[in-house]
Amino acid sequence: MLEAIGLGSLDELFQQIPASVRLERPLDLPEGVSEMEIVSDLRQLAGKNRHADDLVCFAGGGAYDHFVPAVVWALAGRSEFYTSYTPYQPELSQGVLQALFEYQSMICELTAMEVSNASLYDGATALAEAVNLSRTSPGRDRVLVSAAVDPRYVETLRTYGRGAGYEPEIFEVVQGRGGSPEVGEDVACVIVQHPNAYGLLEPARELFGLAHAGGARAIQIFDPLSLGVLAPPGDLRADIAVAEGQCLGNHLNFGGPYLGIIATRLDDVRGLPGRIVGETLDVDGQTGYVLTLQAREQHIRREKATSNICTNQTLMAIAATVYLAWLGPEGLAELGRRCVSKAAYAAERLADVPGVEPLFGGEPFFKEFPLRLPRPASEVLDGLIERGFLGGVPLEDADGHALLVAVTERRTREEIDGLALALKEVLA
Amino acid sequence: MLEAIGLGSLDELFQQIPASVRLERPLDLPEGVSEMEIVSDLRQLAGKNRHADDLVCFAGGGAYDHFVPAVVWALAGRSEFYTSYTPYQPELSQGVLQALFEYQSMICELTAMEVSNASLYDGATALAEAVNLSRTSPGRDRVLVSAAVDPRYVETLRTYGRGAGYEPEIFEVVQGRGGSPEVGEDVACVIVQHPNAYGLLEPARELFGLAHAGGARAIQIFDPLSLGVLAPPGDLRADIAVAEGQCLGNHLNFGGPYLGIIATRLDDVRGLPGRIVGETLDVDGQTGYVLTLQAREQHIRREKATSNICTNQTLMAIAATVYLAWLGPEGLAELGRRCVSKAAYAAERLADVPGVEPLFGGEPFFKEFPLRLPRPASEVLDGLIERGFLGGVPLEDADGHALLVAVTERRTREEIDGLALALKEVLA
Amino acid sequence: MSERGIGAPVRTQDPPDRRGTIMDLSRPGRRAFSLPPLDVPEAHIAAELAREGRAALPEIAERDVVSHYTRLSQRNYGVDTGFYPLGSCSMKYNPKVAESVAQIAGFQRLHPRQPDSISQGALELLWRLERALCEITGMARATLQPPAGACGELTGLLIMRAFHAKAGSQRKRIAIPDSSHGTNPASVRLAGFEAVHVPSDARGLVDVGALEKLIDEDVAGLMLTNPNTLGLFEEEIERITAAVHRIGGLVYYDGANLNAILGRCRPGDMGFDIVHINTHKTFATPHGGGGPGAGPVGVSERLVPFLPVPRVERDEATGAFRLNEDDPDSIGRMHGFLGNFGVLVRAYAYVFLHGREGLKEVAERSVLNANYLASKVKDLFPLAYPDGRPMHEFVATARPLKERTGIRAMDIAKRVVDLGYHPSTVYFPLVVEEAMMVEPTETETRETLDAFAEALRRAYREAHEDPELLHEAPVTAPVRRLDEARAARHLKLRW
Amino acid sequence: MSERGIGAPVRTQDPPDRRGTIMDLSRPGRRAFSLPPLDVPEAHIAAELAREGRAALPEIAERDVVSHYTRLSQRNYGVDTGFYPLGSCSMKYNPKVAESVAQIAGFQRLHPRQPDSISQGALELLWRLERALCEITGMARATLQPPAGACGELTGLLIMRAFHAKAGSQRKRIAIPDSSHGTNPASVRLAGFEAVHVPSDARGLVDVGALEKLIDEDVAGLMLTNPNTLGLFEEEIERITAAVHRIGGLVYYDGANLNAILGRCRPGDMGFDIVHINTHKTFATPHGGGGPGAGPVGVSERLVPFLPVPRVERDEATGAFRLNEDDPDSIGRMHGFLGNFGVLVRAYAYVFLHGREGLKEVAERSVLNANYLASKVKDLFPLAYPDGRPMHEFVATARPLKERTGIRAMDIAKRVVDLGYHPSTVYFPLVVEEAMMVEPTETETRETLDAFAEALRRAYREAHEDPELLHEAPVTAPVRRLDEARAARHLKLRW
Ligand SMILES: Cc1ncc(COP(=O)(O)O)c(C=O)c1O
Ligand SMILES: Cc1ncc(COP(=O)(O)O)c(C=O)c1O
Repeated sequence: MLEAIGLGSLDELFQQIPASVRLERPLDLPEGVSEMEIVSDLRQLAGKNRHADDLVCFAGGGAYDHFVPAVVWALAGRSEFYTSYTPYQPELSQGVLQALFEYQSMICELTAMEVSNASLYDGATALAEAVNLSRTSPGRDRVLVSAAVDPRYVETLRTYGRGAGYEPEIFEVVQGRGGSPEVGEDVACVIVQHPNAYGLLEPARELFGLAHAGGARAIQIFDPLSLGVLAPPGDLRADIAVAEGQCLGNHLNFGGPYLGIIATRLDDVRGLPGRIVGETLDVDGQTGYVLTLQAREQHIRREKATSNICTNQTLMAIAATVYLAWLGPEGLAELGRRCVSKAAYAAERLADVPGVEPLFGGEPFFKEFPLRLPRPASEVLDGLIERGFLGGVPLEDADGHALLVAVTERRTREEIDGLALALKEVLA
Repeated sequence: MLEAIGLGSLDELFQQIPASVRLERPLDLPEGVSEMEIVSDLRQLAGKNRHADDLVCFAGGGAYDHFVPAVVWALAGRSEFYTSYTPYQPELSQGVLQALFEYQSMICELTAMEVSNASLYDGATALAEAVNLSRTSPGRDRVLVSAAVDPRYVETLRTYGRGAGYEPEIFEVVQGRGGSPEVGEDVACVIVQHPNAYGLLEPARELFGLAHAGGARAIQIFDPLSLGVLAPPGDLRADIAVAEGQCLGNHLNFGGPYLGIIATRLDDVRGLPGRIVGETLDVDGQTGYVLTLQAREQHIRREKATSNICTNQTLMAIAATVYLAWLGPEGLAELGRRCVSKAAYAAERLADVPGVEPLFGGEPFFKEFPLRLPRPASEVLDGLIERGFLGGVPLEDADGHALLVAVTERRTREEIDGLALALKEVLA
Repeated sequence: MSERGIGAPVRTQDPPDRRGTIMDLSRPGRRAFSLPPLDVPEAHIAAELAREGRAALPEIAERDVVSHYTRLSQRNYGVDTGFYPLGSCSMKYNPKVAESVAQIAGFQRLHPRQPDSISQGALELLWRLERALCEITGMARATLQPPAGACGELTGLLIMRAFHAKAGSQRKRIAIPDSSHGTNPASVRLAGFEAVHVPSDARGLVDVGALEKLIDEDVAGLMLTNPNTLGLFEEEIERITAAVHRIGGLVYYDGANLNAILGRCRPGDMGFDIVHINTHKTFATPHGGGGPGAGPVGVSERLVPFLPVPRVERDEATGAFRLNEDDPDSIGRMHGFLGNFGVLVRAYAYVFLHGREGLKEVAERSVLNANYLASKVKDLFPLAYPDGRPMHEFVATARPLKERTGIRAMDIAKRVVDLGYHPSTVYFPLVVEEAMMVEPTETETRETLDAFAEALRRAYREAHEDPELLHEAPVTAPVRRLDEARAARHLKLRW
Repeated sequence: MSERGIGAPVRTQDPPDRRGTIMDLSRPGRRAFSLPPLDVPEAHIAAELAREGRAALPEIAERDVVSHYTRLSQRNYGVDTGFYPLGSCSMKYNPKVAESVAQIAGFQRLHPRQPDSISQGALELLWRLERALCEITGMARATLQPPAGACGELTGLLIMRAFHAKAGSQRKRIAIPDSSHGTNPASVRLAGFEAVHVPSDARGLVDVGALEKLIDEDVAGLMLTNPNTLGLFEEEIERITAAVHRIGGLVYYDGANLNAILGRCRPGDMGFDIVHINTHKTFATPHGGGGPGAGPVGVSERLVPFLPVPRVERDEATGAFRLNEDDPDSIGRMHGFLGNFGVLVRAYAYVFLHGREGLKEVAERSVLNANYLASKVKDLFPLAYPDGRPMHEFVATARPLKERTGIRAMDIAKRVVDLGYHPSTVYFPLVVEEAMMVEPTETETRETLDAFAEALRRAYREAHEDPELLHEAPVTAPVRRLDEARAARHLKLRW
């Protein structure tokens, strides 16, 4: 092939690179290896981890051990989906496009919101995008955040805010929830997580009422799998709803790839970040799908785009679509009831352990709840790991003597009883 | 739907079943379970097994821990392949048909034989079919089998022989190989395994020469992955070549599904059992593939068919095809050399262990070799398992004090040294 | 746009760089494989044993291996693509969870010759599955070794042979209905018997009178499916089995049609002595493009000693499982190892997912679907035996259509391809002219049945109005009608 | 048969029972999900918090879920289907082994908030990958947190901002070339800067003179890809980076085109201070239909303190790894957890599979392929900047063709679909009229390049001889040309 283009050596192909910047030595990397070797290298690394198949997982705090049915990755894992690019050539991308259209539709159904995009990176960055979407009226710049919002989300907001020009302001909560944000004319949005970072249910209607009374947008961070039993963001009158969609058929994956969900009102569609799929017709009048409203996006609008996002989390959105099709309305409701019942049972059993008590009072929760421990949570967790349990995630409250315990539909009574027993042993 | 067919109840659909044979009680089975439960049930069962990811596997004796590259099941596992039926409607089955055509072609290349079918159940049953194929001349009925043929194959032959009307006759070997079968006019075939059940290389040309001199067919049981380095059955002048194709990209699977390979001379094609794919043209003159020579098969020829086989091991043949495409000619040769070198090294290291010696003399072998142990092999194996090694398979020779050790390309020097050390400890 | 056809990927050529067989893509020096560096001294095979030259396998990079077989797969229709009503095949949906559990390392990576002590989970699985299959079929014990139904038949027939031999008799013949599946007579021959053909009566059932006359003490047994190959339940089954027992014979149940009666009745209760099961039909293990399957064989108490070895046994005292490698009366080994274990894992998953009620619903739904679909097409394609109520499948005939228009069942099948579906079985059973044997299975929706019925009806109309459409069909498949005669005449079985 | 087109599955309708969205298949009462029996007392949500009514998700059996999405997948073209020469996207083959290792439970089932002590393997993987990426790019440390390139850009720009702030300066502007990718200016805005556009010269390279004039001490830095968006190497790169450094600015390397220079030269050695990498381009992690990706960002020594937290740190004494959750100068967190870990596992597999020589060969082969393909088509589709030697991709133009025939780059692209291929990027970069940006990647064979060149040449000929073919195209895809204007006018964004 070199000959065919009239060259004598590969080096000639790289002649434009000035000698002064050429790398004249091999990269300081190991030599390439065979497939067999890379597999055993990675098996070895994986073997140094404990994981949710080998420990009973009560950890949550933004990522949950919900069941992933086999259909999800049997389908989302088909190579026509996962080896394709962003559907810029719609005629060859109807599979991805239609799946995303279905995703958008299901997110709307789930949230009772009017419009969804086709995914963002994850829950935390989706929140940052929601804030940008809310900060469009001049003079309305401030961002109020409940103290019961996941600290990781707040930290992410703080980072993004440095560029966007805001500093998230925290408003206090009482016994882990509620609070009374003062929503003045300079406030762009009020952010509430419901269920919140303690797992507790918020008086979301009231908080959103305060936001609206002050003319600000209400942003809710929701848990998609709570929406079989909890009133959805649309019914609570949230203006923008964002979520971490990992729970919808995506694996724990040590934190990613996850799925950023954002949904809002139709009024705001032109402010939405990221890709949106729309239905249309082909020249024969047959239904088809395309990326639409691209004038919002960076590749058309450049510095005026609503966001810089380009590559998103399409495959996770497809997985979520398959998962929701598998779950259906009854499944969603039943799964929600399971979480509620199992978490309630676990809270009771764990609070029976001597020295353990609820972090706050008897606030309602969904699938996760906070406990106060007589010893630092991180120590206790180590003891639980020795006994085969990933017992929760530590909270910074109560000087680190607090533990957040998540109970999904996967956890059995036996496992919950086992955790209570192990906790008793560890604390004995 | 019942209404649409004018029925009032499901029971009416089953009215033809005489009351006297109706099952009037529920089946004595557990109630159905959810996907979550079946997964944890099966995980639990699987957890009671040790396996070749968790022990270093030197077991062979007909099933081998060769490396299965990721491409194999990424492709053979595509649902269009695995959820389809036998390609009776060729227009909708070109994928399976062409893959099988490629399989047949590759088996011919591998073995230097002229024709291959599209798979049989496994190596042992392929041998039984080969014997049937050889027993077509009236008066030539006897079946001579080397004593160094895998006992499982011989047992299978014995079973099939009860129906077909022969009793396999074993001819003795000397120091684990060779022998001198007396091939009279009543002998249909002489069966030699090369490499044999001890892993040793046979004087196959000579043995087949004896068969041919007596007018019998020479049947070779071969190891597909030996054929990068060993002369292929066709070159050795075998008339029928059969093999266990598990090693070609199929998992160990506790013994199945595996792949029965059979290849022979074109002369014998009408006697071949099972499906055969042929190339042809469609009405537009475009190349396509169909099942051909179906007049040999049970669904056309019924009691006159060459075999009763219907469902075969197509998917395993597709996996083997992908594997061989991945391996290529260089890979086949290199992999063979690896086996030879690693097995030679292992034989040396293990024979150095005090009390251990080669079962026979210095006979050449491919990837497997037999050792004589100072203690019963099954005891020794248990000790090795405790140390993380599946050390081989026991042989009945030497009063059960013999061990067959297989060394594939996957085994590292470190693992081999580790086995030698463990063996030393166990025997100490 | 004119509607050429619907559903199937339309016939089209691959671009030049993706055309042909994998060998056509081969170029010297390319490769996909990789191996670690050799870490031991190099050893060699003696020259006289060594291969000369090399095997001409394709030389090709991984990227092209993947693209080639991905494209091939797309030229194939599977259950996951859509409706697949092949009669006698029970092409139901294969649950994905069964695929995923079969891939657990603790099953997939087990060596068949590893000691029983470290295979307890696998042996327990086989034990439990055996118990469940025995309960479902009404048998005492079972072997899970046969890798497919045909091998199960041979196993059963060899058991018959051993049973009679043990009793000192050398019976030579096996009775089979004229509508039986080809594997039945073929297995009969392989087992060293001769087949005696039992005629059907006008209702499509075994002519019991004829049977009673036909069989004598040289008959080792009878093979039967029930519902039979016409999808009809043998109502006189007890008379049939009694007749065979009366002459000292055994009755074999070909389980291909077991789907229809799960939890409703059991071969054992009908008097059958031996039963094979096609897990790749009844228990939804995928067909794999033609295999692998599994053909477990259950037997009644008196035949247990003859079952193949190895058998899984449970020590009642310790609860431990072990493989019993020999038993004096056993017919011996039917497979190199334990049969298609990986398939049996899937069957286990299916059986226990469904459980007692679920399996019964499978039967009910499959029979309902077949009857519903039959009701929607039988005015045009009459049932071969209109008096009987079909069970899980029905056999219709295109004979009247052919007589009127010349359009054959095969043409209908090919047109159905263009209309978006896999056609039914055609020309089986051989006793029915222009047979169309339709088995919708329980996993299909009413919408699918309606749409398929409409496809058949449309093809029927077109046979009258635009027969060219049917003669030309398929035009939307990857290839058009293939010349099978040419394939047999100009044998090209390899590149 | 007339050759309508080759390669792509031909446009066809699904049969009625498989048509429409998943919601069209919904029927009351159907379900796929299953749950174990409830084994604890039932608890409830207080009524005032509870959902009224239910979410109208589809009700559908698993069998139909599977068939629906299987069919959808078949309406999609991926790298596994064939050639996918989208410029700027590096649509190379994604090794299957990387997929399989990412599915090991010890990676896939790790909870992001589990203690470091039980995540040592995962942290070590991230650490090793970080070291490797730093070596490849010539950077000191890197964050693996950004989930895609655009987020990497924002990360880099926020680091610039923090760097200047730390030095007490509030620079407001970022220089970017006019040919830059849309994410660059968008990120500039999100980071609170204004974009200053740097013109290209006649050779398609940065006009260095203009740049030098344009930038002053209000400019925080410059963003650049090299090879640039036109596929050309910025030969004066050292002058460029020096100029920016001279005014106290930082230089950002957009790594979308890193593929071209792997092992041949390094952004760090050219004077870049910050580099992002698109693992889903250069390191073959699959694009997933648009994501997920990963956009690690490397920085030079002086910028290390500003990198996001958490960072993986290694205790030199014990060799243990831990997450450092805060650092006073850090810009903070860019992602809820550690970024797209599962993607990074794949990138790790790719980098270490290839190793030092392999990565260099990737660059060489990708540049060779692009040059070879360019040489085969540039007589018909001239290079936008014919004087430069393209690297891993080239930008050609259909302008002459359009002037002569009215056929546009878009028409060529659609005709290429009918000829069996995914077309190249068109209309990017915006600075080139009728741009066709072709990136063949290193994993494609000469046969593919030849065949694709021939497809372009054929389309060119047809533009003259049979332009209808191009206007009508595609006719073999699942749909024909779609009305994008209508989609935007009659917004239908959900069912
Ligand atoms: C009635 C009947 N019997 C036996 C068989 C043979 O079963 P297998 O294909 O599993 O060998 C079949 C398979 O099609 C069948 O339909
Ligand atoms: C030149 C260039 N820069 C940046 C990006 C953005 O990267 P990502 O899509 O990963 O966010 C792209 C992606 O297309 C690109 O081509």
